[in-house]
Amino acid sequence: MDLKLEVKREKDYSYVTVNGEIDLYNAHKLKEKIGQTMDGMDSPNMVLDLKDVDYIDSTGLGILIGIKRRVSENKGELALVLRSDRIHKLFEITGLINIFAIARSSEDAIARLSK
Amino acid sequence: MDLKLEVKREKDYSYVTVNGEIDLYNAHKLKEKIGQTMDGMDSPNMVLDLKDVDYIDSTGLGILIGIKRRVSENKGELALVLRSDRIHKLFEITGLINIFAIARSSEDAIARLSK
Amino acid sequence: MNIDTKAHSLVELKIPRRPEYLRVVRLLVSGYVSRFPAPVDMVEDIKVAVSEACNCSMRDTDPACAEGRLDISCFVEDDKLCFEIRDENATSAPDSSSDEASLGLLLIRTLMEDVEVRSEQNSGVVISMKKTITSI
Amino acid sequence: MNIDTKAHSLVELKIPRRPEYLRVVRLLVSGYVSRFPAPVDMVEDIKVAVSEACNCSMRDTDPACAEGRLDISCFVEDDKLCFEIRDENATSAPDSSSDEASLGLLLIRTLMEDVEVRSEQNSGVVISMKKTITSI
Ligand SMILES: Nc1ncnc2c1ncn2[C@@H]1O[C@H](COP(=O)(O)OP(=O)(O)O)[C@@H](O)[C@H]1O
Ligand SMILES: Nc1ncnc2c1ncn2[C@@H]1O[C@H](COP(=O)(O)OP(=O)(O)O)[C@@H](O)[C@H]1O
Repeated sequence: MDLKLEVKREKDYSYVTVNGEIDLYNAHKLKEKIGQTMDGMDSPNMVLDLKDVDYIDSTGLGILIGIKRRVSENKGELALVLRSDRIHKLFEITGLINIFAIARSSEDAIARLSK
Repeated sequence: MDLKLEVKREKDYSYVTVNGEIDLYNAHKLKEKIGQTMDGMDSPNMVLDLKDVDYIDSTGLGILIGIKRRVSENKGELALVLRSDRIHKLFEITGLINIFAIARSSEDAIARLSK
Repeated sequence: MNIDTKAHSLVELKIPRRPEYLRVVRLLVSGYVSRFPAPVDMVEDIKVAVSEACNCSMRDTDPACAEGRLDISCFVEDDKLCFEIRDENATSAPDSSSDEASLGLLLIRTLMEDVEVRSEQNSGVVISMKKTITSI
Repeated sequence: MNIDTKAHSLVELKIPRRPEYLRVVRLLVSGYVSRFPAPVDMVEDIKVAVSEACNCSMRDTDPACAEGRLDISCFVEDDKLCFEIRDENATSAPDSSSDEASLGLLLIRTLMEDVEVRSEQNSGVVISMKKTITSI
């Protein structure tokens, strides 16, 4: 359940898969690794796949907001893959559902970028 | 993970499957239900299938000793199905491995009764 | 299981005020709540809220307080599950100026009932919250 | 994670001295130990031993003590994980006359190191035990 990150670079986007729990203990790791990924990206677009994230807290949500900001500064698009109802609920409560492009599958998320 | 019990009566034996955790909190339930089962048995033989027991403590082990005693008083045979290495370890430490007929599968356990 | 009085139901956890203990808090709280037995969604709501209350004081990185401890109490009163998170070293209510901190407080206030933040003389800051028990 | 001093690593749990809280104890202990990170088998050994130490005082059904509380402390000292289970209401060492009680003590002594049972004046009976940390 520790935080795990996997990055695949495609021509038009990077696909980042996150696994485990994102909380105050390890969110800084997520931030650093995504920062590094963005430094080496060909395209400014990113899919962040959170479908195997079991838990996310306010620190994790804050970091997602920061990532969204950086991607936008680079004139890129960000799409999230979310599947758990629990995590969806947290996005609803915090209003983040209106800020992020959210998809239920990788295909959907990729499709949203290329629009 | 709560304790669950299922009883099947065959002609030559009763087959009792236990699920969940057996500890000081619920072991008395196991004792009662097995007691009731024994009262209504045609044959004094019993297979106690513990392969889906995740945890057993000294109270549970004590109750198994009591069941073994009652089955023997009724001139029956008792066989246990155990699969978890963890639970096997507890039977080794306590020496109960020498007291019980232990099998790794239902077929094996039933075969041991009919000997 | 019977719904019980405070004395019969009180579970207290004291941990170092450090984020590596957050997961232990969440495990304890899930175990405590699921005992009633509560619906999974209620267990998850409470887990999030208590964990966020811990965040409030763990996020504050004042080095003078870095060695402090956090007390988490869980108990039943009337038909409610009650949780109190006490930071004995804190002197002021949690800061909500960052994105993270304000999201955390918003989650607590939305997921729980009767949320209160109290500064208590000589015993730090307490965040208390309740949730009506709905059995499955 | 660094292997830490007692003050940095101390986690304390206080529960009603009743068997329905055993599962909460096991969850807490598993969470605490797996953090190091420890091999699964070590986590399980410690879970069994701490749970049996709680059994020792929960099994004693003296109605005068039925309302008591149990304190479980977990901390690190040198290269060992240490656990202390304190029953403040107990006046004598755990009884080992029944099958169950003697099996329980045998499990504790086999699975753990430096097992001690101490009666302390005015603060009940403490079972303490340690386990050398072997990382995965
Ligand atoms: N071994 C145990 N230790 C602690 N709590 C348990 C244990 N087994 C079950 N529980 C909890 O007790 C609650 C009731 O479980 P259940 O098996 O229905 O027992 P009861 O018959 O006492 O209501 C459940 O929420 C369950 O999580
Ligand atoms: N979110 C978390 N909260 C608390 N403990 C955690 C968390 N994530 C991981 N751990 C625990 O910390 C230990 C180390 O995890 P790891 O992800 O390898 O982090 P680190 O890089 O700090 O060593 C593991 O045993 C794991 O169980």
